[in-house]
Amino acid sequence: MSEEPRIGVFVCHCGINIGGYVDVPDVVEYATGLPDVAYAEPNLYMCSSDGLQKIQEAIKKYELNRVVVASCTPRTHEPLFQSACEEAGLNKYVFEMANIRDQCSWVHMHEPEKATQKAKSLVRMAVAKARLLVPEEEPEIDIRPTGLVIGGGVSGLTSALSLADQGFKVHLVEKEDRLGGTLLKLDTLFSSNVKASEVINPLIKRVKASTDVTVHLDSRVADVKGFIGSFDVGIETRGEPETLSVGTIIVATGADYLSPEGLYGYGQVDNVVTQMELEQLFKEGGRLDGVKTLVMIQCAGSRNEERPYCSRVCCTEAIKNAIKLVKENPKRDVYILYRDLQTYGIEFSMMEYDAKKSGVKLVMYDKERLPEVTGEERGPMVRVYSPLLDEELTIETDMVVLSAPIIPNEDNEALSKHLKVPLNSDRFFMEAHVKLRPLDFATDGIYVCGTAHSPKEVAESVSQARGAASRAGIPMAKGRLKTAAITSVVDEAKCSGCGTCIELCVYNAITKNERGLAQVTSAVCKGCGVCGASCPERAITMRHFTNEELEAQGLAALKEA
Amino acid sequence: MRYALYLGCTIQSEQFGYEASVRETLPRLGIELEDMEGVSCCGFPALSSVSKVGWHYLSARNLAIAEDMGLAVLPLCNGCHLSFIETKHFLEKDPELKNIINMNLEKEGLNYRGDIRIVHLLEALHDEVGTQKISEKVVKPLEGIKLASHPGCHAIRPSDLQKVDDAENPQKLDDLIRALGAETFDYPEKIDCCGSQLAVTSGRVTLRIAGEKLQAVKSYGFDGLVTTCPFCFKMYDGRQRAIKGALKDASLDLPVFYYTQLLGLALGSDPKSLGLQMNQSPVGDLVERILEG
Amino acid sequence: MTDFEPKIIGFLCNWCSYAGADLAGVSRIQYPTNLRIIRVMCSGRVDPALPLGFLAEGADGVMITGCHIGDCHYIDGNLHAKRKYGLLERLVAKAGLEPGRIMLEWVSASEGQRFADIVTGFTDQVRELGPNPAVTDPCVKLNLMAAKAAAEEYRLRALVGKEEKLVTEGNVYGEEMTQEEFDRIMEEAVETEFTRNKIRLILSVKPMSVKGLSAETGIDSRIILDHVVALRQRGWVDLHEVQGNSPVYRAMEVQ
Amino acid sequence: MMDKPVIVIGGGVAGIQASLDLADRGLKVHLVEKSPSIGGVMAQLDKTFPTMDCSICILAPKMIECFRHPNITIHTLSQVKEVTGKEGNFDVKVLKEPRSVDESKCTGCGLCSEKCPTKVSDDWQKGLSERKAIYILFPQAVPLIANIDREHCLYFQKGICQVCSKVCPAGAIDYEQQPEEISLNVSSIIVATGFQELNPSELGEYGYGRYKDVITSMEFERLVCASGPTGGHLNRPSDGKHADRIAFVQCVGSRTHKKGYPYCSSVCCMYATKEAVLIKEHDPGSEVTIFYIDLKVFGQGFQQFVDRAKQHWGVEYVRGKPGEIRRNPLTKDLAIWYEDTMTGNVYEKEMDLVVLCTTMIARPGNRELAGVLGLKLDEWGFFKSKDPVRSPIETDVPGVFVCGCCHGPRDIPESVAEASATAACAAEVSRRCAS
Repeated sequence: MSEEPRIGVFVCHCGINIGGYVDVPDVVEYATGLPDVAYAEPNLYMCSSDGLQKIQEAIKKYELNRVVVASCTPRTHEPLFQSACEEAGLNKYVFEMANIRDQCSWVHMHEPEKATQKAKSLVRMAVAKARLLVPEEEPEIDIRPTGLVIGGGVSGLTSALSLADQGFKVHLVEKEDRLGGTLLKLDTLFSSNVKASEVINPLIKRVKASTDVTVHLDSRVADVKGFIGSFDVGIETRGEPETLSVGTIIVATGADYLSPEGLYGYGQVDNVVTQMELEQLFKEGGRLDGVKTLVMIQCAGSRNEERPYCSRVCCTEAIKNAIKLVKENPKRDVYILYRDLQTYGIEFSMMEYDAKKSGVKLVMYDKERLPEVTGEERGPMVRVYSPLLDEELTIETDMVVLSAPIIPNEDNEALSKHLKVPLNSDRFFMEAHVKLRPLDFATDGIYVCGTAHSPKEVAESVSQARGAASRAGIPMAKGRLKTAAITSVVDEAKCSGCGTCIELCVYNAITKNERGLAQVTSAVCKGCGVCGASCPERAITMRHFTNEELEAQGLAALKEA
Repeated sequence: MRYALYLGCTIQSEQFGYEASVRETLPRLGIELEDMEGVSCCGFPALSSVSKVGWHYLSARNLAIAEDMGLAVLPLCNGCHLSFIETKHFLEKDPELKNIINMNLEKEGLNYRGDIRIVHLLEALHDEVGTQKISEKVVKPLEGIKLASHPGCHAIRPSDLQKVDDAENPQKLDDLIRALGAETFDYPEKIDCCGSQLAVTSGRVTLRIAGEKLQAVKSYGFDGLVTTCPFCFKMYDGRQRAIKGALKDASLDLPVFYYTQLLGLALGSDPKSLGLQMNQSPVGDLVERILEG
Repeated sequence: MTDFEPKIIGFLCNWCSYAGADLAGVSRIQYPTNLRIIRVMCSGRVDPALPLGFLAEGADGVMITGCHIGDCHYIDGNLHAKRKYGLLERLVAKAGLEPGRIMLEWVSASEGQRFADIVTGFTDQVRELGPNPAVTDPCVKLNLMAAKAAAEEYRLRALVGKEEKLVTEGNVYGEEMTQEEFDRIMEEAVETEFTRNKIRLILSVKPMSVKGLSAETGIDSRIILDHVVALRQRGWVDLHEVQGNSPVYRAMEVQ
Repeated sequence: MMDKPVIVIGGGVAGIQASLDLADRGLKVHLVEKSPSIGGVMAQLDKTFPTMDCSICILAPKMIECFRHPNITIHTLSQVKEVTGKEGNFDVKVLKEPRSVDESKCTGCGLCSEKCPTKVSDDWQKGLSERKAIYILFPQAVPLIANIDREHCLYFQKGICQVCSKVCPAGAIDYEQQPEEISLNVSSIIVATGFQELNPSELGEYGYGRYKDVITSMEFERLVCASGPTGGHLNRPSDGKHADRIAFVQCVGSRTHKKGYPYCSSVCCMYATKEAVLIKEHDPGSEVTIFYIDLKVFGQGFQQFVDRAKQHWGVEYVRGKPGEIRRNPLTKDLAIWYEDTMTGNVYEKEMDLVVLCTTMIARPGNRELAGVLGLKLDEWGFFKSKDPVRSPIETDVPGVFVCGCCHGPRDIPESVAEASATAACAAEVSRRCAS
């Protein structure tokens, strides 16, 4: 802003919260004498409608082009005063606050003189910064009202349908030649024992019928360009490249199941199968009639050094199948060898009791003394030490079922590189924040749901898929996205293209332009300023928190009143 | 208040002090006691452990007699009380068994309906008479005397049967002790078993179980132990000398009372009428202290 | 010393520490009035040159506070703050200033009491140290200005910028570097850059010969010569004149 | 914006997330909260597992966002009393209890509570400290507005005092405020009323209520929180002595068919682990033991978190549910009796503090609300969803959705994800109604 700064300073009494300890009139008088301060006044409550009006009148009357309010904390009140300035025709970024309540009068209640001195210097600092403030724009970007969903399993289908129902076009990319994912391999689903087909088929039907969803089978993501609002995603369908222009991306690529080669005789001893294979046997029917004794072994390949995580669904899955087996044939002996039963929540707890009532034998084993499976004439023989009985049980079985864990897709690595989103130590996709942003990536416009993120049962995946659709729907519903003004900007004259900033930015907001120089996508920049503080050439400026502004604040603080 | 008084075996065969103190004190609180004709053992624990039917038959028979009298039954012994409560509970759940039993009862012209009210001594005193009325009648308050409360397992467990007091935190006996002006407080071993049930099978263990509790009670500075169960009383009072031997703890002597004996003293009854001379634990000094007031 | 009131500047991150400071206020927890707070969005934004500049200008202490590790609103900004603070510590040491005049702490939005305690503790600590020598001793001031200049130079900034990655993930060839190796390289670089900037500052006041510089800085004249050569290559220093047979150098204006 | 607003019932983290998702996409939201501030249970937690994030630090910004958001209207001290109509067109009556403080005037300075003469046990601090009869629920409360507890206020009880109105610089005190009925027309309804912890004195077990040093996990959260009653120092409530030996008992009231509830509360094993690690962080010398039946480590990073607690922090895990907690009447020391079921040995261990990890139970208010909304409850009072697998967040009433712990115990990320999901459902509804 070229014209001379004319700063207005407004000092708040906040009743007696400030006025009771800080000599407000004195501060006002002091402010009047500061460089470029054109006007200063006190008010009982700056944040009251009357106070705000006073600011707006003063802006007009004294042709103020900068405003400083000395009152409480900007964390709660800055937006209020900023909008007041905007209403009076000022850009909201020529506003600065001095926190003389929370960080002055309230913490120095016993030393009014010193508190007053401090209040003055806080005002002096704010004015020093205000002199250098310039108006900032909040650039708007367009968001294409089209979503990309990667993965055609229960999560992907649910997300796609929700986005369509929210009124957006959707591209659904599935690597297999048919939709449905893991549920195609399952017979029934806990906790309601509904047929998996009854869950997945209606979804597939709806997606196929939807005019808003374009399905790409046999397709993989080959590369990703752009940022939120305008991603250009290159996919390959049976070698055929195609570019999809979308606004947001949902990762619903699901997961895989471990094939527990060599564990508990799997692949060596006959009739040692996995829960997934058991589901297949259920689907085919018949073949289990001869099975009189069956042992299920939990944590077959998980919760160990190699694969530390718990696969979440196996215990309930095993219990579901065990109940089914004993109800089919009450004479059947069904054992579940477990370490800790992961039957969490209400429904699964109830299933646990149902299993016990139906006579399923739950035997706890110790990680330090794993069960053993050997091939015998009759069938697999299981030896397991039960700490509770303090004895080793020997069980002659007809079949052993291993609860092998859900494992990440091997193509997670590639996809995470294309999307520039991270994987966690288990090689599943890692969300932006474990607690409060479970469906977002740190990168705007890209979201995750279902087992791509971590092992989950169907209901949880369905909820997450709907949730991810909500997250992705937000920017698309708005159509345009007002991006923050407090961002980094690169001075290309200074930039040497060293790439330090690019590595430092967790939001992938900085890229190299065609001349190999850094360029900030302000739509994506979150304004932390790490890049600026690190740029070897000091070529990056932090808008609204420039070195000059911070320096001015500090030097003002060192001057005495 | 009128009750059919059920004494059971243990009391009539050896715990005369309990009966005496009950007959002496309860009427003075307005409780009329009517003796039951032709009652038998309640079946617990000897029979209950070998023949379910036999046990319930005996209990039901006694209850039937009380029903005939048209009174609520007051079994003094925790064991009998539990036996009755359980029989009532099981026969409610098992009408078939109830029929079989009634067919047998018919032979002597008895019939068990199942609407009998079974009242424990603690309930009679705490819930029906009330601590208020008791403390009003006290003439020799047991001031400055610290008494440990031992309600006994069968009075409070199993918790899901209608029992006398909270299984985890029984307080009625404590209230009753305080009503006499004495002092009492919770102690960790309060709801521990006396061990008498093991007496037959493993005597030494019994003595240790009972002994450790007595030692603990002593260590907390109690002057005596109070109960309403003849089984427990037998352990702590009758076998205290044996316990001393078993634990090789010569200093282990603790006065043990039936609640009704202390109640009597507080109401001003003559110690003899309360059968105190029959207590085998060293109650003498404490009784002196009370009498001197 | 008793009536000495230190001037302390604090950089607080907007999301945790600044909120923690507000909570101290809301909870009416009292602490000394010496602190002057500068709000930044993230502790990782604090360029070491800023604190050094303030120390050169006479601040008695500078504190930096951010979110606890793991809580950073910008995911890992505070990790970078930690790296930058490492450089700050080295340069403060080089400048011969007491390490106790700077501090980096993590304060969450719920730690009002902790914030107050930290401020109180730091204020007492700085009060103990007494006034910033830079105010009275031009050498210290010169050192601090040299340190600030060094912190603004490419080499140290590039190193610190890459530190986190180098010691956690390794370089582009995937070679991970131990913290020790890195520290060694860093220490050497700091020494060099500090000295060169100091020489340059001295020469910008008045031209001098290598011998003169050696006397002024107390550094062996051969080492000074190496630096002068390097500075000439950078175009920061040039020959001013030749007195007798010893060349006298002057600092060039750097745009 | 032509679209009708959406009503969100419950201002905990789930309700907040649902509101923000909807408001951010441009729909108007009415966020109804029955307490004086939004924030819910999460605001009371100290840290969150497994990342040890400071709970209020990550929640407060979202609370403020709700408060500032032009599309969100927060109704505190309010409850939904009547609902008619159907999906796309619900008429909702909300009853707002009087605050006795003018929300437009109060600046949250707290002077009133400072001067108020009446001290009351502070429920928000789990009764571990006292508040005044006029008070701000907690320092980060949103809205940051005082509230008179008429039950205890001298003016409302005895017609005397009125100190608050005398000292209030803003003249915000208004004793005359009356309950207010607000009528809203909304397209859909999101239920996020959350849960409450079981009061273990109902169980009689473990001496809770009798022994001061036997506390619940929520009480522990306040006790260990920097902004809690002890400023985060882990002192025994009985005598203020620092607690060095701490036991956590899992499944208190849970996974039982006797007294209590048959289900697993899903989160206790992990928050106990978190709390154990917190203690170790404060004071590595302390002995911390967690007693469990089955260790529930089913979530992302949970097993690794437990491994770290065991190996790095030396937290002891014992598989076995303690039989009894006893207190020596003379020393007042607690002893915990348990069997280590892995070895079959029985132990008695002295403890300074015993933390009961109690069942997450449904809010009693659910019954009334279910009646108002026409929703079904399960036998424990949680809202029933339409189908446990296919539509976990929809209900039998079209246009009414549930998220978070009001339909069963779950952790924060699950609640947040579900909240977003209900927002999607609501967005779909308003689209259907628009077209």
